Amino acid sequence: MSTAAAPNYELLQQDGLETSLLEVSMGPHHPSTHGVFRMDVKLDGETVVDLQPVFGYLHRNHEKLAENMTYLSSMPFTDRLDYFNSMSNNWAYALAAEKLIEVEVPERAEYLRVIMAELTRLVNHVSLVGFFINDLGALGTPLMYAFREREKILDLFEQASGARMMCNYFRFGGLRNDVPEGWLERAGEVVDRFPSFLDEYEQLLCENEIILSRTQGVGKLSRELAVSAGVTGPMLRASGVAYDLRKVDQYGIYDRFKFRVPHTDGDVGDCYDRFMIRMLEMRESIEILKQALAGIPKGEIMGNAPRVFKPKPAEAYGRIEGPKGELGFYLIADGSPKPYRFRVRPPSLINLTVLRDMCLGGKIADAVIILGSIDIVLGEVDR
Amino acid sequence: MNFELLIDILIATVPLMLIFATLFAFTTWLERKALARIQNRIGPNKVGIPCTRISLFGLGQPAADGIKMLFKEDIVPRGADRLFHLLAPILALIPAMLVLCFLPLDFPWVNEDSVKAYLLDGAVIFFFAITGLNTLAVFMAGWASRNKYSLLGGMRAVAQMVSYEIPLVLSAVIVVMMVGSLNAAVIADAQTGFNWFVFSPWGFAAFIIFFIAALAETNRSPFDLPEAESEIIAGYFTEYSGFKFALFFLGEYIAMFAISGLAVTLFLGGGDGPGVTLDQGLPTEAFPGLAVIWFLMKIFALIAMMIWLRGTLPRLRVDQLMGFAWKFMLPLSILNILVAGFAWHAQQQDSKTITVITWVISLAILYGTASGLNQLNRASARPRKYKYAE
Amino acid sequence: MSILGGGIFKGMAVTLRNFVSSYFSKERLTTNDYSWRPDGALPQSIADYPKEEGEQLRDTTTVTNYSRNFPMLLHDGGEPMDTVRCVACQICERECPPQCIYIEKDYDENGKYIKRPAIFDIDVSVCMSCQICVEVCPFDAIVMNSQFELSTPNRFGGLLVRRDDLLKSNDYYHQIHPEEAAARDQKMAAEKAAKAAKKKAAGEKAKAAAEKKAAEAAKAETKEGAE
Amino acid sequence: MNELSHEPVLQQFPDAVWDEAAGAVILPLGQARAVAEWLLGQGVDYCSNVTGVDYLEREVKEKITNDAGKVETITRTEPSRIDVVYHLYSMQNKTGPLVLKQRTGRDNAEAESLTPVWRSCDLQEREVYDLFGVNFKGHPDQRRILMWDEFEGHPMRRDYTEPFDYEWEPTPHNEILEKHQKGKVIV
Repeated sequence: MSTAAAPNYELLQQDGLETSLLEVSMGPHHPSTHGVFRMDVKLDGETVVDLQPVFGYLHRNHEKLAENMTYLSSMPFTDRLDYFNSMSNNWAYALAAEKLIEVEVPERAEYLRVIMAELTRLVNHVSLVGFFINDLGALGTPLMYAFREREKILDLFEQASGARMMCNYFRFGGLRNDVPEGWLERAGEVVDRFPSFLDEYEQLLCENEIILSRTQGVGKLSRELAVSAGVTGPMLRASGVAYDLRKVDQYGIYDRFKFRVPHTDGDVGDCYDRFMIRMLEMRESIEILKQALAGIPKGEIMGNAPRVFKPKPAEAYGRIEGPKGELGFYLIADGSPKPYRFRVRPPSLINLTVLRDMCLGGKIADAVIILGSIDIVLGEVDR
Repeated sequence: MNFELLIDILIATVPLMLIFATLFAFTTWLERKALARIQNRIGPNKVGIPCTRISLFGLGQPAADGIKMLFKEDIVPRGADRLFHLLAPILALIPAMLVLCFLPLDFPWVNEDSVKAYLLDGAVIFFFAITGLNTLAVFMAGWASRNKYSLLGGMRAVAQMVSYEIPLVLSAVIVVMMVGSLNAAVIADAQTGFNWFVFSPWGFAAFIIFFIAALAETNRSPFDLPEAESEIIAGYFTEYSGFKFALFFLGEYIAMFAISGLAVTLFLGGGDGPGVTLDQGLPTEAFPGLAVIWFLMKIFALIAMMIWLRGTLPRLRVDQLMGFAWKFMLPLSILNILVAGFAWHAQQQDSKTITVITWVISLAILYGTASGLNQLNRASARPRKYKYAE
Repeated sequence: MSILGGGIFKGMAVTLRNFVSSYFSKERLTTNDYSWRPDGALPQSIADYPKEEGEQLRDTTTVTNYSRNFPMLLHDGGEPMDTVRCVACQICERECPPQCIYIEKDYDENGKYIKRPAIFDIDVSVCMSCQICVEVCPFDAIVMNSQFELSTPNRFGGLLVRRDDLLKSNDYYHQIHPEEAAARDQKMAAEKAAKAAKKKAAGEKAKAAAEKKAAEAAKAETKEGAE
Repeated sequence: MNELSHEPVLQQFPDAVWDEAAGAVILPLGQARAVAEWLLGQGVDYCSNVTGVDYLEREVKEKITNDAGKVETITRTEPSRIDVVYHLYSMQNKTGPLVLKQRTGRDNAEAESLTPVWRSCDLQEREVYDLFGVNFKGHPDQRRILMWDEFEGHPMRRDYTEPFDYEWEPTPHNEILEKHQKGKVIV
């Protein structure tokens, strides 16, 4: 690995006492690696002196699979990348493919896309915070509260798309079906109730002395390293760069909504910042949702895109601000109904680039919460 | 062989073991239920009386768990030290069971003049000495399992338990100073009539320190580092399964009862409560066994507190845990001994004004020192402000 | 300066509030709101799922209008294979993302293709309930069933659902997904009408052409005759 | 978002070629690192996506207008190649994307690593090495990332065929393995 230099720990020999570093392989079966991720950790007592992430336990070569099937058939597989955020994965793929076939997305579908994506962001952030506090050792109380709220949103997804997690809801040029009657009102209720839950959550977590001292100053990530390492999403904003694709690219209809992007000064960029930025982002998502639910028009939800199509030879790179960071899809069409090249730019994997730099010198418990604060899903890391 | 003595001992100890084993089962149910409600779940609610549909709020759950544990395969890793792997859970249970004898529980069925362990002059010291053995069991388990996570857990446990033993003992010293005896029964009797030691600034501070140290001694959250699930899987009992695991579990809960029992004896007035009156310098119950009931209820109050904390707090980090013991608890408990000494002498004056002044001053000193130490140790930890970009 | 341990006390207040109000307020419990379900409540049979078994759970319990679990083949009533809508065009076989559909066309004894599948198997263990087959089917022949009791003790072959088990009547479809089925019927009727109109138009056109031709022929005849 | 123009790159590096169809700058051999460092100096600080594309040798039919002004269809053979594609953005200027391609042959595929310029290429270049078999010169830690170390071949290449049963292996536990060899356990 490149920049961060490991301290030179040789076999220590003092007065005939022979000690060596403890090598622990954390994972692939470990309660807090968020899946089948493995970290080869070298410990000096409790201090991490070296850490190597090991990937590939969930590798199924999604990209190769997608090259052997039509454009539409890949859509359900994108659900399985980051299985917490199937809706935004769908959107990123649809965005890239729509660049190839150039179809117009109807107004109502655009609004529903925003609503779904922001609900997904709520689902992701709320459960991430729950998992993060769980990694801190809180026996799942915040996680259970988070899952209670997540459940309400998953119910909404189920009513709209028929599935709770593998939604498979977006189509090129629109959405698969319109939301059922009364769905928007129910979504409004969920959104209205969400802030009171967030208040309670903040009261529970944000001033807790143990959480403060566990997370502050742990896993610092400088602005320069974050930018260079291509870290995106809340993690980048916690390191002090206000770079949000919803503002920068303004894909979909994000230019119509008024919302703010929380970020730090970039002087610390530790686990606490990453945790708090997500808490604040949820509030902004609620603002977007309120505006979108108020402004949604009636009408068609599907453009006139064909189900099966052969785009002209071209290349397209579509990216969205997923809850975990920039999720990009790079498609190369060669005139056949199947993509010639199908590439996913996984935010989880690329955010892991800096894992080692952040963990070195910390304790083993720090490594666990740093991994938690990066927010990875192994379906996306290994694809 | 002295059969009468043997029978006396059996009468005194067997009910103790039975009662606390039952209470253990009940506590596991209580903990699961309470944690579930804290987390907005329902908790165990299916198992009740076998072969019927009566579920009794899931009260059958501990029995079902016990049966499951008994029938599970006992797995010993190939590289493990089989003997010590077996001995560790037993050693974890025995001291915890043993110290129950030193709780001043006046069971109505025990003879007035038979053997009573808690009447030993030095019961409190004996208590601390024997609970110290628990450390050995935990490290034995961690070492014998031949698992790196177990070893880490064992190492953490040794460091933690040895460190927290000091504030634990030092806070108990105050009570011993006040009473002038190490006899558990004498300490309990001295508090009859709501003269509990917790009702004074120094006593309260000592109680808080004692309670926090007790949490660490019994590996309860937020000090459950030796078994930190998210970091080192299950710590020292990673490699334990089946009945050995159940023994560890039992030992841990019995230790909880024991240490809560000691806290009740030292600070919360033992068996004192409404219905227990002072008669010619000796506590008298309204009906036999009332003191025992009060005692157990106080234990349960402390256990409920532990469950509540467990449902709320995340865990400390290893260096913070040690820092908390040595940089916060230890200075505070030493200062508390001084404060208590001065206050005791001041109270000998038997003047209301002086007592009030002593209380205020000692409260101020203790709270000020605690805040100052807190500021010193974690000066930078505070909520932050964030910016927004349009 | 804040109170010593104030954050911890705040957190404990929150958990205490949750503890107490979980007994009184249904809001707080994890799953409570089923008003969106078609029947407005969670059926007891689902709540006690592994305990209570029942036929009505196996088949008609729908979770939402769009719930999808496993495909089924539609027929229009009567003898299934006579009215099956599937013509074995194999589009779904090609489009199926996990490739779990196997179709063979049916031929009569003369080797002539009759428009129905001879084999139509779907592998439950591979199917991922994505509904792509439903969307690409031009004949509205395959739709999603909400049956979820698909597990079987038979590892080999038991998970391969055969054609005859997949066949379900349109009435059943109406029962489980009323709105969707109605919409689909409407769409089919419209298509049929459009087709009929087109056919009629084509027929009329052909007729007109034929008449014209005949007239021309007659004209030519008369011409010839005249010469 | 403003476009990030490719013109300055072409001006600065005359050997670079602009591929209109793909919308990418094809970098001359051996200059990728220099271009990247120059771009970093220009404020292109964020490399979003790195990937490989494998093109087999294929025949391309093209319609061209010949000298006589007639449209003529000719067939030419396009040589096989692997492209390593970089999608670049600028976080400070909020511009992008700029697509760079390094072109290399399929045999002994080799490209210059841009990891020293942008850390984000680290894991992604490892992935390209793993799945496409492109050797990155100057990569600090080039190992397989998704496949296991003993794996042979590069699965994302278009002519890769899966071996018959590469996943089969006897269970490593000695006793079971011995029994297996004696034919007592059916694995």
